[in-house]
Amino acid sequence: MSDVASFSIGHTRFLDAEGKALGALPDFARHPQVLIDLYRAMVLTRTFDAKAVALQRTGRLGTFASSLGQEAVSVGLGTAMRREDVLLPSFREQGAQILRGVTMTELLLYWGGDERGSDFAGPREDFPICVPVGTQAPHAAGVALALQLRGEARVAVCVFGDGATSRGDVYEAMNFAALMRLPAVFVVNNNQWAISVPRARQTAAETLAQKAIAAGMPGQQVDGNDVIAVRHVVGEAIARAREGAGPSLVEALTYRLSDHTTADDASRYRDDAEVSQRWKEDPIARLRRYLSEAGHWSKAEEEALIAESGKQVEAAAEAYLATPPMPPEAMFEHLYAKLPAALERQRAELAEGDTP
Amino acid sequence: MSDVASFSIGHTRFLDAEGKALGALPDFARHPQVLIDLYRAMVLTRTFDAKAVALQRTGRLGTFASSLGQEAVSVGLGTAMRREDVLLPSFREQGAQILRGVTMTELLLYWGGDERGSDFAGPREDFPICVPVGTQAPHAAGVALALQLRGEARVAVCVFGDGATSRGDVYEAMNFAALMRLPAVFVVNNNQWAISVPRARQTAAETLAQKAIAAGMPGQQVDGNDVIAVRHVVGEAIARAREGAGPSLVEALTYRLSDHTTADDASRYRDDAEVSQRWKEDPIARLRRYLSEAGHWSKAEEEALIAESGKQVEAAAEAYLATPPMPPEAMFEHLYAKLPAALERQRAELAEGDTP
Amino acid sequence: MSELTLVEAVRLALAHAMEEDEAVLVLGEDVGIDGGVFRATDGLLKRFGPRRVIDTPLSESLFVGLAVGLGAQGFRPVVEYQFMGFIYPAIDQVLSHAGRLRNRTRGRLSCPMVIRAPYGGGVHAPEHHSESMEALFAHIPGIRVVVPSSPAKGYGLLLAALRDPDPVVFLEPKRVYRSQKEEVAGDGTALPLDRCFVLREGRDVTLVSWGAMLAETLAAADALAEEGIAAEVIDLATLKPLDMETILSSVERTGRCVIIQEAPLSGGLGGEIAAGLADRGLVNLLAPLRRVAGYDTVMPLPRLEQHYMPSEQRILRHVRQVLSYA
Amino acid sequence: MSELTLVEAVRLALAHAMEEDEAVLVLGEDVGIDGGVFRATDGLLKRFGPRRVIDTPLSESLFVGLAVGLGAQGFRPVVEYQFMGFIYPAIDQVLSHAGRLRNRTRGRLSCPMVIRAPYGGGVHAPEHHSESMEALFAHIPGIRVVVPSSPAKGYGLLLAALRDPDPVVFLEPKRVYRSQKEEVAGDGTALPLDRCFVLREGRDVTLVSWGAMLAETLAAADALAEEGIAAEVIDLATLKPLDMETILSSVERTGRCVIIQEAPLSGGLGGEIAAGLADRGLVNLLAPLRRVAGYDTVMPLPRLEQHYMPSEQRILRHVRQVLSYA
Ligand SMILES: Cc1ncc(C[n+]2csc(CCOP(=O)(O)OP(=O)(O)O)c2C)c(N)n1
Ligand SMILES: Cc1ncc(C[n+]2csc(CCOP(=O)(O)OP(=O)(O)O)c2C)c(N)n1
Ligand SMILES: [Mg+2]
Ligand SMILES: [Mg+2]
Repeated sequence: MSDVASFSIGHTRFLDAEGKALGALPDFARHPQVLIDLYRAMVLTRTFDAKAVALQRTGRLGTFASSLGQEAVSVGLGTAMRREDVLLPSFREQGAQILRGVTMTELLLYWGGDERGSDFAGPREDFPICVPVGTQAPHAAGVALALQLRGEARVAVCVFGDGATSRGDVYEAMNFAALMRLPAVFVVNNNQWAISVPRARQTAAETLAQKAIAAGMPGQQVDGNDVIAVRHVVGEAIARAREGAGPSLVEALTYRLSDHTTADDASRYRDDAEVSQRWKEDPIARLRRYLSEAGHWSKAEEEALIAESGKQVEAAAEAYLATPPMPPEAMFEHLYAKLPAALERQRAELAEGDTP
Repeated sequence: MSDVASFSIGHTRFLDAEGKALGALPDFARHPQVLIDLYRAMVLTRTFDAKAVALQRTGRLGTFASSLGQEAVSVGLGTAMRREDVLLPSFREQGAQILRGVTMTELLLYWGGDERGSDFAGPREDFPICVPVGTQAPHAAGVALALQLRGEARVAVCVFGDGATSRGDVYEAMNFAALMRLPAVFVVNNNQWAISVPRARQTAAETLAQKAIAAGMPGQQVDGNDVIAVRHVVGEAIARAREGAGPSLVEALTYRLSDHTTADDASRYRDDAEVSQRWKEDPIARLRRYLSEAGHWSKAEEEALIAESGKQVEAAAEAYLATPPMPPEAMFEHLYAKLPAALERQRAELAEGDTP
Repeated sequence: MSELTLVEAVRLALAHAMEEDEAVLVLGEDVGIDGGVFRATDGLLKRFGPRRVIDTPLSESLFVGLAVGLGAQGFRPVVEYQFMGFIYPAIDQVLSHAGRLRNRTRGRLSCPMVIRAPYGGGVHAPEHHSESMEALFAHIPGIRVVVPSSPAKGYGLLLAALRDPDPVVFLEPKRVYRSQKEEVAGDGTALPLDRCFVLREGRDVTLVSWGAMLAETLAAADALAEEGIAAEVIDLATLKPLDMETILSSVERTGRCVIIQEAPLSGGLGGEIAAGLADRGLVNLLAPLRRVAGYDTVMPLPRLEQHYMPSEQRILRHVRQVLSYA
Repeated sequence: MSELTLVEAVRLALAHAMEEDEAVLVLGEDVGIDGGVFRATDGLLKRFGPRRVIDTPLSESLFVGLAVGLGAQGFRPVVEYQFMGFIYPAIDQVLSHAGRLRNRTRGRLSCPMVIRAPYGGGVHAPEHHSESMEALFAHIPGIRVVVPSSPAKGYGLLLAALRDPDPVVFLEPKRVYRSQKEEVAGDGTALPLDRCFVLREGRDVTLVSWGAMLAETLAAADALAEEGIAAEVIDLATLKPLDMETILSSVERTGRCVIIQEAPLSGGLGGEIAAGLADRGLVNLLAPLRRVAGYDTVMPLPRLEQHYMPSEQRILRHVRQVLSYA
């Protein structure tokens, strides 16, 4: 038997769990302000998540999916993207969405059960939150094909979880993207859990990055709690895609420190001990340690940031709570470009409302 | 960046295109009779295919998919299986089906448009021909799970084409099989074409065997025109699965010498030159050369075999042509275990037939 | 004998079937240690072990295919889809294989299975969690589609489905999961499939519905009763095959019928019922056949969903119109 | 101006749309050099090049998802499914995304697309190649479902679909592909969507059908004409949204209606039509509403398929019964 093909999967990390640099940092990380901005974005994301959970607990928001502990993934990829790139998120990329101009009020409207939350005033071409797991991957291939056909130097960035890698349509999308050398980057937020199903019960594959091998494209792992590594690795993948070198898959290794959503109770299926262990990997604490050690971040700055983030989030929440629902007829408004005559009777029926 | 996982894909072949042994043959191949039986099975398959095509051309059979040039794949895997194993074929494994006891008359009934062609008198647990590409892969995982749960030393063998490897459900089935270490073997009949789509346009993956890496199971290539190699490699994969070592994927490299089906005209999309080149790889000629060189096969035996195969096929065709269709009511007979009362009116309506 | 919610009744029926038949397996996402996102399989892993309660990867198009293979091998898989909104990738296997295997092999192979999924709106769930697409399944040959309307119905019908030799799509209205408690014998007695249940007799008008909408339908019947109008209320229970006989004989007496469904109006199951009445029961009709249904729109997110779903008031409005025909 | 078959008319419409609008792309299995298994895209690759005529891998659940992304970016993808029997994996994307994108983003994003698939029986095709499952799509909000019955209808309706800003599922009856030739102007004139066509006027009974079954329906109308019975024949053309007005006004005149569909009876589109008539048109009905349809069975393989499909004789039997009511 002779070997006809061989492959390997690499792993990248710059800061260890204590926030110590393991070697030279990528260029962008040499500028303290860049790192500080990454830090601020992660803190804002965590502050937003906490507020959203609080709103849900008090009956003022629907089910919500926090990204607690995974801020480095969404912030890292969010800053690696250019404004003109297109984001196709799952439902845990609020960090990236906020960076791209989706307002926190819009995010709250969405989770509060109002379609206007997906009518982003900012990134008009970004896709809305995608609840059916993995079904945004084919959209990303389609968007990337459109960008390629128009010869634009733009990239479609698609994010999904470890569980999503078991979906056939995610595989089909990656296979097609690689075949056509599309300008796309697929990022797996491997937070180790798909609700109650641990990573090890999702697939026998040693890594999720190797899912790329079946599609015939590069795949690699990155420490998803090291925002510098995420931004660097995803940034390189985006750059390759932008240059026409084709798509790739990045597996970001992180951990879901929260329940799956506010509707979930993780204590049913995992040990608190495991969770506390994982808190030691907290991406925010990690970068804060690095910045303080390097003298770029003070206690005062920290307190100011906490206060400022809180203010922003509160303002967004108030704007959300102050937004009245759409009129019922809105459900017919954007159903088709122009409402077919056949549906006028139904709209009239709706207008009659509950008059018996 | 450090490597965290690496993989390689092997390729196996024993006889070259001229029928020369490239080295020591596997044990089973030391017995001439075994090789002669393989040879006879391939010739019978080719004879059957030719007859089926002729019946279609003369309006006595529906669309038919010949396995011309791919006989070593189906015969190789068919002989590698045990009677108690379960075959889940695509629509080009007549070679394996015949070996397992599906009668040629049943195969003709199926392609002739009669459901009774899937009511195999022989291998009662084998799955019928599967037309929706790749959809039998999940069934194979289910059958293998059943065998595992009952603790039986049996294996589910699933066969599909190169095109099928682009189907998400095939990936999902392999991923699940590997996760559960199911007793299953997936065989890709890579005949280089999916109707008009060449292998290179199906995926950017260097090999189809590497699709296994995404699922976390072993994958390897075999020369699909070398029946000895196919039987050996698939046999080893089946043995591993039987011992509880889990599933694997075998990519058999062969070529579709015929049109896709009798409804296809391959001259629209591929050169005759390519096809004639590939005739030099003909698995039947290859084994015949080896056998004659070794003095195990004579011209007289060849002529006898041709005559005998022809007789068998003719007899099967006559039996098929002599089989009257089922009565129309048959469409209600096995719809449910017991026909629901609600459907009695429809059966009565059918009984009225065309009386205006 | 105790008061149970629908989700408890489902759990009880599953446990009973697994107890009485070794061949029954439960598969799905989070059905194991988590007990399912609605807790319908809570405790089953502990009681029957990981060989019979299997947490699957996130592969919806796979599950029904797995069940086809398991069923052909003599098992009775119960596949849980977490929400109906995620069952669609499985339609291919239901249509192309599960509903056909017995027929296409002339009975040589068959694949008993129960495909469970919570469905419907009214619980302020996220996007894609509240649709009612039962009609897609009710058009597929070779299967059964069953929808329970209460805890007792849920227990009896699910047991029947679990013992049925053919594939059954069993859709559980999540609005009913915990909204009402009912006496459930829990003694292993199944309810018959393939027939409707007359929940209330009445001579003036026939109200036909299924699943969660029976709450509003019965409330409307109560309101009518106070006005001296006796509405007969029929619970479809088995949507496919459809027991038209029960509906026909009711309308033969009442001469009027209003069908209530949560699903979008067009192409919904209400059309099939009305069509059956308009053919075989036309001579008895004293008034137009009216359907009160969800609109042909995308199911709105929670802020507007109550405007989408037929309300007691909307039902009453249409019943009154139907009664207004002399 | 020339006599064309339906498959030629489809090809002509595709070419015209690609000519007039750069944004139109064709994707699918074997649509390129092979020109599609029915040759509907024959010559398009040569004429418009591989950037606009794209052979896809064998990934049915992908195509509509791709089209959603392309559509959101301003393209107008035309996705060909080789046979309707292989379209089912795409229902998830049609239902969860294609039909919803515009509404869920309040018009910010939309995804015009045409999803083409040959469908129906009667051509002795292999297993899984002859089913008629149009009703599954006709129940999905936010999309259109269109079925041409002839070459001219095919050309005009497909052009309209290709210019429509919303997703259209365009199902082509393969029994009609080459069975008849018809004058097709081919001048880029589209036919209106969202309305039925009255193919023949008549005062005695209304026959409603769509797609391939119009052949048997018109043949039945001819036979009736010889007996002096004038049947009005309506071609649905657009199945969703459904133009009930045309059907209602016809039945208002005839008082009798027979609906003919090839699909299985239960849950088929005929039910929706009958239900609309039984509500808004009941007062005009002189006889029961009858549906002549395929049976609720698995579509038989070719040896029995002709017994499954409604024949002219079967249609006549039911029309006569409907006419027998005084
Ligand atoms: C297709 C589909 N199946 C099931 C669900 C229910 N569900 C929501 S999130 C989730 C787990 C997803 O896990 P993963 O992909 O790892 O993403 P994570 O939630 O961990 O970020 C499931 C099963 C869904 N939303 N979509
Ligand atoms: C799901 C599905 N899509 C499309 C088809 C139509 N079709 C039949 S065979 C075929 C090509 C299959 O190629 P491959 O998997 O390589 O198998 P081969 O025919 O070469 O043996 C296609 C597209 C089908 N039968 N099923
Ligand atoms: Mg996860
Ligand atoms: Mg092939």
